[in-house]
Amino acid sequence: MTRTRLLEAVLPPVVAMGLAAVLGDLLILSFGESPGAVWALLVKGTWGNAYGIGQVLYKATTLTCTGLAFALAGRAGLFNVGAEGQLAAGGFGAAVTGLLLPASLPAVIAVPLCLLSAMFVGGAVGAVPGALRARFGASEVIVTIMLNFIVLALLNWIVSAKLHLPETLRTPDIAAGNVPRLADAFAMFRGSAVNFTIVFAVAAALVAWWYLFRTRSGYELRAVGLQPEAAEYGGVKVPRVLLLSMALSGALAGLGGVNFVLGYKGYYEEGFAGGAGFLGIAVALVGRNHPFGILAAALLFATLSQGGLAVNAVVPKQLTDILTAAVILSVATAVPEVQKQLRAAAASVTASLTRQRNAQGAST
Amino acid sequence: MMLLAFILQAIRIAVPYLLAAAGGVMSERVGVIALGLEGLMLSGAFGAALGSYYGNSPWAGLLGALVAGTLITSLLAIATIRFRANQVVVGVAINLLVAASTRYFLRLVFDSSSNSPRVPGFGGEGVSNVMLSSFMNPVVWIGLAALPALGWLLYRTPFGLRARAVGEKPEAAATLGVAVNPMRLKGLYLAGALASLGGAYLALDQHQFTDGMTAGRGFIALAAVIFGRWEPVRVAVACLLFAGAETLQIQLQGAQLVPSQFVEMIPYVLTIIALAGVVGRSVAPAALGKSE
Amino acid sequence: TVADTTDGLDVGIVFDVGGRGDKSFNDGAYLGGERAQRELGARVTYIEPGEGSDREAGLRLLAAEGMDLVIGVGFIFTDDVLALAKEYPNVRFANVDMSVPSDSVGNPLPLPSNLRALKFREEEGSFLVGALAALVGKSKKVGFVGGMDIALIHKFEAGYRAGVKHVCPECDVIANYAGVTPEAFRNPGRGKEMALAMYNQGVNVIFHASGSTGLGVFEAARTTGKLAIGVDADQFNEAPGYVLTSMVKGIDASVLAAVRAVKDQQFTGGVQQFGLAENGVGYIYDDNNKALIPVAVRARLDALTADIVAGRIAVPSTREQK
Amino acid sequence: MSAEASRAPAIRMRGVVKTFGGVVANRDASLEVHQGEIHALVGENGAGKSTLMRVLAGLYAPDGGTVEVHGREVTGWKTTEAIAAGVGMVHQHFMLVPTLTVAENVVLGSEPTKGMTIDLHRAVLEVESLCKRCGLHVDPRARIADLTVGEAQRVEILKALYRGAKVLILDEPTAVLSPPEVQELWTVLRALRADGGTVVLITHKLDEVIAVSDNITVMRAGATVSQLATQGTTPRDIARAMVGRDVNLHLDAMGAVRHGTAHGAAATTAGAAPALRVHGLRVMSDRGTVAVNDLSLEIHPGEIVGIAGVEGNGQTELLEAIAGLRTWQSGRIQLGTHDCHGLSVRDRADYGLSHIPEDRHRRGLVLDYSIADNLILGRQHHFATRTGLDRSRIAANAAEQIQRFDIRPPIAHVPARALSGGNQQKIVIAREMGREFTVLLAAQPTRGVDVGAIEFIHEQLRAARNAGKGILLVSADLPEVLALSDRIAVMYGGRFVTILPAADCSAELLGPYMTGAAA
Ligand SMILES: Nc1ncnc2c1ncn2[C@@H]1O[C@H](COP(=O)(O)OP(=O)(O)OP(=O)(O)O)[C@@H](O)[C@H]1O
Ligand SMILES: Nc1ncnc2c1ncn2[C@@H]1O[C@H](COP(=O)(O)OP(=O)(O)OP(=O)(O)O)[C@@H](O)[C@H]1O
Ligand SMILES: [Mg+2]
Ligand SMILES: [Mg+2]
Repeated sequence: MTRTRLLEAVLPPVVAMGLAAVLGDLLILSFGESPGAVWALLVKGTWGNAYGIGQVLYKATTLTCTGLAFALAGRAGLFNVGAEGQLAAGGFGAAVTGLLLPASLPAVIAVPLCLLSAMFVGGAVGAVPGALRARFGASEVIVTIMLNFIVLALLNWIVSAKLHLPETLRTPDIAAGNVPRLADAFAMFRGSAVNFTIVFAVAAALVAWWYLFRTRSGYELRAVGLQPEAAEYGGVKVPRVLLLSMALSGALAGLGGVNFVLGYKGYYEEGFAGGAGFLGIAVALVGRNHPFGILAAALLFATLSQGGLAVNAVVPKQLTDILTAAVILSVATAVPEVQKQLRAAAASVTASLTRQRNAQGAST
Repeated sequence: MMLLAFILQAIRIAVPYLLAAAGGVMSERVGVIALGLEGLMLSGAFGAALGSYYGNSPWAGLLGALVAGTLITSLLAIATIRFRANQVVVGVAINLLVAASTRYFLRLVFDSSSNSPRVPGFGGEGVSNVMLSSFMNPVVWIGLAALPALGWLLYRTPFGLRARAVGEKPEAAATLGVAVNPMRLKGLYLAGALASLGGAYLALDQHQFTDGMTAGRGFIALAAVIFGRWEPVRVAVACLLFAGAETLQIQLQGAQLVPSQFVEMIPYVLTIIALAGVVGRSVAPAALGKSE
Repeated sequence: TVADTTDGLDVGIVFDVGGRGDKSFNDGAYLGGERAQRELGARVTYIEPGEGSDREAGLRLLAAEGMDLVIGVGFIFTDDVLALAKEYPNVRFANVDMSVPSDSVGNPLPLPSNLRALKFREEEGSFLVGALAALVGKSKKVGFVGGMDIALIHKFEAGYRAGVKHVCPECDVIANYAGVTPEAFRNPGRGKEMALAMYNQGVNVIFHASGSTGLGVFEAARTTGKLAIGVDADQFNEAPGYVLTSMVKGIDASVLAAVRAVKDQQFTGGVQQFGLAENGVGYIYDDNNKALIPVAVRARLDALTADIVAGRIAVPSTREQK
Repeated sequence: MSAEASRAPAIRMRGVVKTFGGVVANRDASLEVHQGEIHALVGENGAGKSTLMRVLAGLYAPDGGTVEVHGREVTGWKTTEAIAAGVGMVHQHFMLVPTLTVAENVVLGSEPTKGMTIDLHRAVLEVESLCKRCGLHVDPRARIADLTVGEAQRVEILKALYRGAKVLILDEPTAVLSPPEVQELWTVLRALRADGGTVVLITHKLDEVIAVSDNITVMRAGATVSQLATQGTTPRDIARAMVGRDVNLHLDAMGAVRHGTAHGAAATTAGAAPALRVHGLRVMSDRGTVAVNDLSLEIHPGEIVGIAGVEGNGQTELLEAIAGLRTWQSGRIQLGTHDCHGLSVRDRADYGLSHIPEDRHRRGLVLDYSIADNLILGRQHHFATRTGLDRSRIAANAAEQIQRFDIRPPIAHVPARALSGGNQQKIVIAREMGREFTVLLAAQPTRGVDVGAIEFIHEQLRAARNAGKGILLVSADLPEVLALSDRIAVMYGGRFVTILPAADCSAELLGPYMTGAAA
């Protein structure tokens, strides 16, 4: 049983990556370059040195957060397509708190305060579609998409009207609450953007796993996602869970905003969230909505993203963007097919087990 | 005169919305979530530029748009209909795919990361009656006719009855010999064609493809579909309403009564309000998003 | 593959959003790079980053390869270039449109000696095309189409307005922006409609500072038979006959000069200003558009240029200044 | 039609095989039906009846075997071909588009047209005249969503007849009908037969088989096991053929010795405090109509109160209100000494309410959860520690219940989805009855489970009653209600039209109440 489940989790991404590799070869050839050389360059620019690894880890940090955000809502049967806005809002919340706090505040207080604000603001943005879904049955897919536009426009207005440094699209530097770079502790990562937010992201993954699979609330949340009416029958207050899961999901996405704002730049900048929200869907999909799978998938997509830059001088960066989309499409396509096959196999095994037992029961 | 100018401009702005929203209605009425409208439009725009460039005629551009839209629709259809992939995920992926690949092929074909060269399009130079000149563009007429025609198709023809049945209760349609997947496929291809024409309008009106030139119009069209409750005529009104708000902003020129950010929010806010049932319950086709 | 960087002159250029082929800003830098390649024998590597951290990563990639000169195109690179210049003292950096940090009283902070900020006084060029628009437009109304509603673009508007008002105090400037996100720089559909609305209201000349959105402005000029003013590069070819002129920034020249300085081992850090005086900004007057600009107007513009260079006219660079 | 063809049977299916993934639905299924015959197709749940008929109607292509209709081989044909050849099917579950009108549903797929458009006016007229001709009355302009289930059933038959069906397949058509509606259906079918039509009728109600059919085919585990002429066959014969051994059909329990009845009856009259009291209850349906109207009820410890009635008369809403799944307008529900007003589902469960829901696939189980996880559904808060779920206690609970209720396969981590219907129902029974409780709501406890499991479940219910639990039983199966209950209430239009001691009841007596004919 566990084996089929693991197969179900692993098979689609593997198939997808095979397909993506072939597609990638074709695209590279179309540009008159040699696939081998380009792939080598991609690997060298990502996992080939500590800096590249650091960059991959940096990008994976944000993607882990948005991936977890999508997965958590997904486990409750909801599609949070609004991670983009929640991520931006979270980063903005962290920045505002960081700006308001006195510079003298020790990091042990300032950092958690900023983290909490990020999660709170992201969570608040996530709670809106959650509440509308719980109260009115409004499609969270549509509401989150629409809310992305609204939130981004709102943040843009606040920053451009109230908060920006002259001639720029960013807030002033944040005095308190900055998260140290990983390079401060491990010199080899010098220069790369990776920072201790990654620890929070991994911790978030662990907590999410524990929460989903080891707590009563997680049990109820997953039940709502699988069969809301059964959950209701089981004493679960379904609207409350819908709201809760969207708020938690938004909070996780909001946490991702810290990576850029407090960990990397030290200020909020318009447009920093670009793309990371939607990539979170890909991460959750390839990670099969499982926190550990998401950690792995985040690394994969971070590698593709960073790799796109590494090969940029030779082929357009859009190469890896196309591959990313191809991976999503093929995983999304493979999942139901693999599920169907495995489910059929499992059903026949169970049926034969039942029959065996029945036969035994009859003979004794 | 001002009023006329206003109306004409609103109509021009509405054309891509009308076309894409018609595609959205068609797609959702047969049960496929129309999250990929933005991608379909953009592919149509790129196809139009390519077609017009090589065929040296805007009509070849229209053909190019249809080919590109059909190509992307095929991907969408294979994933969602044949393999029953999740429609939300596929929609998002299609948008990413088109955004990335149009730019990739822009580099490959035109050696530019943002613009195609100028291609033949509709609309002449130095036209005497400027206000009416854009109405010499056939796509404008297609756009204006699209939703009413779709309404006729959905409510007056056997195809429409079957399409609605498939989107509401596919099993029921299947038992009466209405083949569900082929129906969905037809609906999707029609939707793809309509949406890609919306993109083609942009490219041919500009005589050029610009990277990301749809600029979120697919999502506004989707908003219109929902705000219009999947009823073609209501959806058309929603498109005109959204276009009207945009026109108002353009016409009020600099007279910044309200920050432009807030004007941009209008379609999205209205849609959320509609979904919350404040302006009447918005009920989607029952089988929307379900692939079995 | 990426250049072998042990010998010869290696230059890396990282583009802003939009990248190559935007027919204005990035293409200016690209042109500079191509000229450096042709005229100075430099090997040039181009990178088009995605969003966020990719900008710094792109610069760093080039710096780490030991390029002789690394150029970031756009104010958005400011912080990254500053940090990297300190980190890689042996690599020279340049930043087009850098927003040089200043101290608490507003004086610019000194830059590292291996970093050159290439700053353009767009407002001066905009002032001239503003005056030109008012003089040629004849309708007491001129238009301005901006891309994203941000300070950098406000600079163009401010100079333009000042130019208009200087020669025609009773003239109206109708200004509008395409949006509030970076999308606003690549929405020609919106640009065309904004321009059509302005032309319809009696505007005869529109100046755009809006990237690809401006392509829609040219399209509107073509349909209506009215005039538009290009930006950054000479945009005559976008709508021959309808482009009154272009407010050009000598990005190519500034890039070329920086490469040349490296080659001649004369590279110095600090802010390099390109205004009218330095021939860094200006407007196009050549065989293509001569016919559109009467001699008297040309003379008036020459006089204004002289006034600005001499400091007799102070051109505002923000909307608040008058 | 040639003489040769007219002698050929209307339907001849031989050796049909159909599998779904790993599940074999039809192994070796055969069926022969002659023209002008009403043929009953019976078999246990999951025997493959619906699948076989769907093959015949062209919805599934068989993996093996042959299908002939009127002597023509049509194996693997399409729905459209089947319809064209006059084969029509009324499905087990409604196949109607709720947002469309009756006429639109009827003509869907074979619309009358005028030029390129549908001629809706003609459609309405045609449906109207069809209604008249075969005595099935519905308003062609009404939307399906506004019809009663009986009316919807008529539309289903109209759909087939509209297409000129000469061979009509009906898959459990009577499950939702009241006795007079059933009689009306028989009239329609007999008229069809008289007209030279052919009918295949799937039903689980053996008295119906006897009443209306000419011949019978029995299926078991995907294969045809016997063919009988109805004349001279008894329900017992059919049942034996269905399960392959003698069964103690609950039909037999009727009027015969009823275990434990004495005890139950005694408790009822003893006047002990009721375990459950419902007073003046008024509940709305999802459609906004009054589903339960001023209803009162008491259940005492040690008795089974059965609710008989045609489905859709408010039973679902009543149980949901008691269980806390639905709010009510007015009235009172009292569980032991606790007033249920404001009590959540969980509170009620903790105060001793157990609930076997009517639809285990929708409500009773989370199909993708393991057996172990399903065995704590609704009780999860009793299996939680401060840091999370107590996995070892969940496992111990699973082991115990699996053994006690003989759930197969006895493997706790298998997802419930992979189990057979009967074993899935056993999970629900085990969870709800394998713990402390005082009141049990049992809705359709044996629906869709095989005869062996029915016996087991009935034993459990009786044992619980004998142990002093109060049980409210709702079943569409009148014989089941008669066999198990101490008192029987008949529910019609949201009210109890009568409550009688079971000993005084019979199907004949209750029938008129169920249709509202008696009150
Ligand atoms: N996508 C995935 N990536 C990596 N590992 C996975 C993935 N899915 C499942 N696993 C592994 O499979 C095992 C079972 O997974 P999971 O925790 O989902 O099981 P579960 O049955 O839901 O948990 P439990 O029974 O404890 O509630 C775990 O050890 C987990 O690490
Ligand atoms: N579409 C399907 N996919 C998978 N399995 C199926 C499908 N349809 C039927 N089955 C399985 O095939 C078997 C036969 O089902 P079928 O519906 O034909 O039985 P039936 O005799 O009609 O039962 P019932 O009396 O409950 O209606 C069952 O085990 C069922 O679960
Ligand atoms: Mg059946
Ligand atoms: Mg059944």
